[in-house]
Amino acid sequence: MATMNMIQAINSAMDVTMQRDDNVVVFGEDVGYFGGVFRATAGLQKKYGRTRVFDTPIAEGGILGTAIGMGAYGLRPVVEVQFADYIYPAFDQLVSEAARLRHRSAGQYWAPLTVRSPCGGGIFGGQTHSQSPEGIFTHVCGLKTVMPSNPYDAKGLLIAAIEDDDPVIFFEPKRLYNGPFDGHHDRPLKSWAGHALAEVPEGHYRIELGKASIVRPGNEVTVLCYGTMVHVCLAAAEESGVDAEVIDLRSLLPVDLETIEASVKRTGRCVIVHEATRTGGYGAELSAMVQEQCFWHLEAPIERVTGWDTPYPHALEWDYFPGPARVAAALKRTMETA
Amino acid sequence: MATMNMIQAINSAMDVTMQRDDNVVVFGEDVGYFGGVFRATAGLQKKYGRTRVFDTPIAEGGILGTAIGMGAYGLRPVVEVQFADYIYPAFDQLVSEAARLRHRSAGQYWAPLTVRSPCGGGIFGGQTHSQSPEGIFTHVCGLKTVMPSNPYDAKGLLIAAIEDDDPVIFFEPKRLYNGPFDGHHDRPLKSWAGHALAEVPEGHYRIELGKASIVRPGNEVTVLCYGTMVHVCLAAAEESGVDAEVIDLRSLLPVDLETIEASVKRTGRCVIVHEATRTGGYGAELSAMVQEQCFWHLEAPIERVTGWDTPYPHALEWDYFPGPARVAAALKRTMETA
Amino acid sequence: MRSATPLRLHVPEPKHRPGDPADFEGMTIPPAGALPRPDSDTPESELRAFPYGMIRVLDDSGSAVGAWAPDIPTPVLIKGLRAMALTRAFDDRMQRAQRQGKTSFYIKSTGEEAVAVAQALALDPGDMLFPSYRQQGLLIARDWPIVDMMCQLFSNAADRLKGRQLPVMYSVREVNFFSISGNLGTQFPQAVGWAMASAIKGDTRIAASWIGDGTTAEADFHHALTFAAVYRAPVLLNVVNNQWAISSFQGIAGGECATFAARAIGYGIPGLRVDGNDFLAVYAATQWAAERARSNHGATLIELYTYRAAAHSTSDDPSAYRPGDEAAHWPLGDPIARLKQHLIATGAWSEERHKAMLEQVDNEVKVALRAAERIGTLGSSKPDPGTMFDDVFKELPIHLRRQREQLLAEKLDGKGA
Amino acid sequence: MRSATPLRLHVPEPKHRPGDPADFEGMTIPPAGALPRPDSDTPESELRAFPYGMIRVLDDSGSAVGAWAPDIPTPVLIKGLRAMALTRAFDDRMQRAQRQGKTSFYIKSTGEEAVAVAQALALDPGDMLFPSYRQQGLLIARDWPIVDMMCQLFSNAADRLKGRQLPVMYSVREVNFFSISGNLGTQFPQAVGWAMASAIKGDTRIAASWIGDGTTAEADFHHALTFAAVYRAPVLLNVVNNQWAISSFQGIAGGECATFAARAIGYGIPGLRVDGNDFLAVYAATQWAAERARSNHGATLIELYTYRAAAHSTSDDPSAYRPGDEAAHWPLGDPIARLKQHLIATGAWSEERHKAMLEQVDNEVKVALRAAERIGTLGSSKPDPGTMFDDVFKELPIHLRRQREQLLAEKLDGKGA
Ligand SMILES: Cc1ncc(C[n+]2csc(CCOP(=O)(O)OP(=O)(O)O)c2C)c(N)n1
Ligand SMILES: Cc1ncc(C[n+]2csc(CCOP(=O)(O)OP(=O)(O)O)c2C)c(N)n1
Ligand SMILES: [Mg+2]
Ligand SMILES: [Mg+2]
Repeated sequence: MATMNMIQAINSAMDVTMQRDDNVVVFGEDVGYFGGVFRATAGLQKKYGRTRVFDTPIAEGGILGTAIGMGAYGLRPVVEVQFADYIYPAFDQLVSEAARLRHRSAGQYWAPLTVRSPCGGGIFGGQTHSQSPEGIFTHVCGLKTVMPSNPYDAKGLLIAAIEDDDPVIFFEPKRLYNGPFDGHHDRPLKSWAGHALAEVPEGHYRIELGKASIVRPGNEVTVLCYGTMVHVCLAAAEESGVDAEVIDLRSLLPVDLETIEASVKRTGRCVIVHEATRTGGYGAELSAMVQEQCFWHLEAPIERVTGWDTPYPHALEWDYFPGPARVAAALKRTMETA
Repeated sequence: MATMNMIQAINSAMDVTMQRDDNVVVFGEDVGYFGGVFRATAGLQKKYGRTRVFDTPIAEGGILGTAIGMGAYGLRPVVEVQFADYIYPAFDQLVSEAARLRHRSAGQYWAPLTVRSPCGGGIFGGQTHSQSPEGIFTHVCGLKTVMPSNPYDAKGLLIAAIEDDDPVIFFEPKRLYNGPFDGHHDRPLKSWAGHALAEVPEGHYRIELGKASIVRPGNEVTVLCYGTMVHVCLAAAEESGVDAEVIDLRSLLPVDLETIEASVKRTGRCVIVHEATRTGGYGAELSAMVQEQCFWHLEAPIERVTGWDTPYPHALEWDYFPGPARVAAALKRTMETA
Repeated sequence: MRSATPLRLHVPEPKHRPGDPADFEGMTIPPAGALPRPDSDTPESELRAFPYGMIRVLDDSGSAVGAWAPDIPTPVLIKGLRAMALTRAFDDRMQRAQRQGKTSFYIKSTGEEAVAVAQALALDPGDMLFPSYRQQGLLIARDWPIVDMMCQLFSNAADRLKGRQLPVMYSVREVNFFSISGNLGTQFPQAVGWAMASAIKGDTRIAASWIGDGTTAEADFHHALTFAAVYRAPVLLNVVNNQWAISSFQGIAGGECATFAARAIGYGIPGLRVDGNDFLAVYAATQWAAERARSNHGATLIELYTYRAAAHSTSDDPSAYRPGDEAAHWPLGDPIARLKQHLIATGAWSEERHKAMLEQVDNEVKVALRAAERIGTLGSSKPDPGTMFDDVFKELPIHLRRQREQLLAEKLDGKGA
Repeated sequence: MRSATPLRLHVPEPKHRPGDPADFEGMTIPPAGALPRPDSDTPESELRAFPYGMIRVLDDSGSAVGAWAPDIPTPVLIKGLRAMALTRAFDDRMQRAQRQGKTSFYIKSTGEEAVAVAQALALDPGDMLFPSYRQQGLLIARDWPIVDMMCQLFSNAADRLKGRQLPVMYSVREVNFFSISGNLGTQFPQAVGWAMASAIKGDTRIAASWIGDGTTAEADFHHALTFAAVYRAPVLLNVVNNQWAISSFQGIAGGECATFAARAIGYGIPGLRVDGNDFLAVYAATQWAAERARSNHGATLIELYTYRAAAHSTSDDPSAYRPGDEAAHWPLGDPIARLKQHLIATGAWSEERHKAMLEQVDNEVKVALRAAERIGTLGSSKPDPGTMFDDVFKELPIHLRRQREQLLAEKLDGKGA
């Protein structure tokens, strides 16, 4: 076991899969010689050569288009979209092609690709380096969408994604790359060192896509979250004194319906937290689904704590970010209806 | 007053606005000389000339990119994307540009454009001529999304959209172009002739974006729907015998929260119906929002009746389409918990 | 201050519209045999005249002339002739089937059969094809059973695509024919990616893809050319310039400003412009580009200059936007007639054999049609509804399992649509 | 069977990496004055050599030579020199401000100041500019107060963008400077659309846009060129080839295969390749293209050949991917030094005046900085949080009204983040 931050864990996942399977190739803007603007692919080109790890033209649509062709050939492309905000030029290839290929060819062709992309804010990145577009992808049938919250999961989920035969969008909350950020931006930065989930095996392991993780068992309210918000919600649970069960979904589609339903049926309350804009976000689906499945167990309205329905504002990002105080307030409101 | 079908009403909306405002221009694939593959722009080039109504290269991204520039200049572009399924190549220009321009420039620039696009299935169009992608756009802050269900609304809403200073995505349920289709595909086709909402004034009128229409008042359950599903829900209400209040949302964003909340608080029940795929669809937002605002009034779980989470299958489209039987079943299920 | 001329928007317009006489007078058609044939490893910088010329082999008398005249064994030429005739007969019959309600939709390739057929024959069977919806001739030239194609068109129980796809959107892995998309142009960069993969693995198979003149405007055209050029991908990128994109003439895609082959220049790859109705020229250009790709000299853009003689699709009526008899005036003639003329000129063919062949292909279509109809046509036979949930993912996740159960329960209840 | 060579993927790689000596030996730099200057209404077919040459006016001695030498009044040249110097001083000071935490991010244009400054001066003030993030020189050349730019960089209470945008993503309607997007390339077709609108209205104003070499690979490049060509839009489409796109050299964008100016050929519009560090050449080429656009001859693609002397941004360290001293070896020199040399050579300038001017611009930056800092720097002063809901739409819809109320209520409760 080594201590790894998120970047190292993600790098290790690619390293391990490339080692085991010649068909894994890695490409994207700046990922080759330089190793990526966040250094996630550092060292891979040197180790596996320029034909397996390479820089691409700045054309997210071209990256995905070629990746689909490579996938159809039999490779397992792992591509980086430099920021999740820049995934939109590839939208047609993702939605109309990667997501549909297996179905429309009735299983004759498929595109076993993984799209890695850093998402989320809290780094003063402004509106085009801070978005969380997962809710756009979870609505698209045929795509899997994953977002880890810690190094251990990041590596295990990324290996599972790369080895998965379906296209997987793998969002990496960039605010977590270097430490388990809980939303207290005014406190000293934490690093991953010493965090239990930063103990990462060097070798191969997988975390099944579609399995949530209960990161804090509790009895009073179920908190559904993922990515950076997992740490925010843990902080909120401590600070509010509410005995919250915090569930890190990890995989948004497929999602672990059983774990969610079992928890809400037990607690009778549910708070959903994400950083993305509120209206039509993934939280809406979670809320609708929980309500459908657990209606008779609910003792309070399901709440959503989310980013506002505005672009992510550069200088106002701490007014935008759904931090622990807002989550704690929701937890307490939910408990008031006891 | 004239009797118009949807196409004629939409054509009339463009005609009326072009007549009143020189800055309205209309373009898209095949919309010029030919008048559009659904004939929605028929006659406009002849009347207003080739520089105000013209064909474009087949590049939805280019159509939107140039439309934004024209909007910034001061024109009011009304562009057609030939099928909603083909809007994805324009996604980046819509999401990163049209939707953000006013905010990011703090009001210095904006793009008052309207994107018309036929959506929905039931015409044996297969997976790439049947999609209803509204749920992707309602999640994008800065865009307005509209879907009419009849000629009168279509004209009034389209005029309002064209005259609106924000970008509006205007989805036209193509199954309704020629008649008020209620999902009974095995019965003789109905035409708009004789339908009250096919009586359309020739001149200028607007229907405010953000105002729903109660198309069938009722007391037992609130049905939220739009587009083709309005007619399906009306049929389901009749056939089920449930005294449903059917609300045609018309405008999905902004949405008429007051009308929705007032109705559900009164009926205590809610069924949401759309043709789009279920997970993460616009129905999820409606469900979440109704639950948040009306929780203490709910006497049964909010139900969603939607397309399945698969591509729209060509030969199986009547197994896919959420028809009156499925809606009626949901209405009855909802009432069982009385 | 300078004198300020008011600006004007130029909107391209075809020379002739319905009511006008059909006429291609402005069009310059270079004579057959005029262009030299450089070696297939010639640097792009020496090839920049090709996009502005036109590779033509068959002259008006049906003789193969000039440096591009390929050396094709007669049986291959006859196979090509037959495949084109079969494609045309198939198209005609399937269009009729659509009118009869046996299928919802059809797209013909009439007048441009040489493109798909000659290119399929010039490539190797292992080469991967990424077609648009108008290259049914590829499947036919690769001897794929037309009855299987008909089952797809009829969305019947034997449809290998399980009723999921719009008619004509075939996928046939067995003959390396990729899945056709309804979204224009997406296959172009996919073909490049497949070719890159082949190069990454040190394979010897190359890829080819086809889009229409109108589709060149899509982003994917640019992506494909950029990636193909940068990585020297072993791929043939074909633009079938059939003059029309539904109702828009090729000027709306930029055809008034330059040839589509000329787009290649800016990416530093060769652009060949070919008489698309000349089977021999198409074959020769394809062979040249394939040789170039196979020897690691990278991609070629080929513009196939032809004419869409039929409607865009069964949903279209071209008499609303172009002179009704334009096809008959197309100066490059008909590809079947021209190859036939050539074969007769060389003594390898005769009117009688041709007539017999046409009867034979008509019969082949009839026999296949009967077989397909026995299985069923649109609505009379269809795949099991529960199958629609398959292949969304490799395995069915829980939410789709639940949805399938719901569908099947509703079916039992009679609560279909 | 043919002999089957295994295929290989070609992956472009720059000649020199960190540790190698900086060296541009392979690069051919045509002499200044070599190219003829055709009339600005010359058909594209006669201009196809220009993408492969390079328009250069200033020779090694600082003399303006050849047909492209423009006739620029000395005060305009001096204004250009000063604007370039001010841009550089501003860049240096703002980079320092970022290091000091006064702003989160900065992007310099060091070494390529001639592009924005000469082009701004060659265009009319009413012409609309659609820049990327590296054309701050446009604002400076249009005399926009740098204190206003600093307030944007500091996201302070006077930031005209209300703290919403990443630093450097200016929007200044007053001087016809469009809103900069963080998404690469999107402004290119927008500029074409603006120009089309101007033509539709019979206006006389034209548009210009800028993207980098790397950004040419994006779809919007292709869209812009296609629409500009088809409708003969009065627009200048500029590609600033500064050799690098973050860590990727221009070969990754296709620069090994052809020049970026050559892309124009395929669309049938002129492509000019210009020494981007030669103020006079940039001015002359811009003037030519503007004249062409204004007289309804349509768009021009201009490749400005230059070098990104600084890091990509304050988040970047180029010593990780290129030789550290590469900038110093750039064969086209420094644009400020070259214009200075020219002005001195013509007797319009002197070392003393230059020194005084540099002091003056430094001082101007200092004074502005003090003024901006008085208002505030990142975090020390910011717009009211409730304003973030404004301008999402023209009017606040109900859901945003509710969200704003919630934010303000939470603020009162101390429940911020
Ligand atoms: C992305 C996208 N936009 C629009 C369409 C609608 N459409 C289908 S075919 C067609 C015309 C294509 O013309 P061309 O590329 O010349 O091919 P051809 O039909 O002539 O073979 C259009 C606009 C589509 N299928 N996909
Ligand atoms: C759509 C999109 N993809 C990726 C990025 C990330 N990115 C920002 S700048 C840049 C490099 C651009 O290089 P170039 O076009 O050469 O311009 P330069 O920075 O050299 O001026 C990249 C990849 C982005 N901003 N937008
Ligand atoms: Mg065509
Ligand atoms: Mg660059």
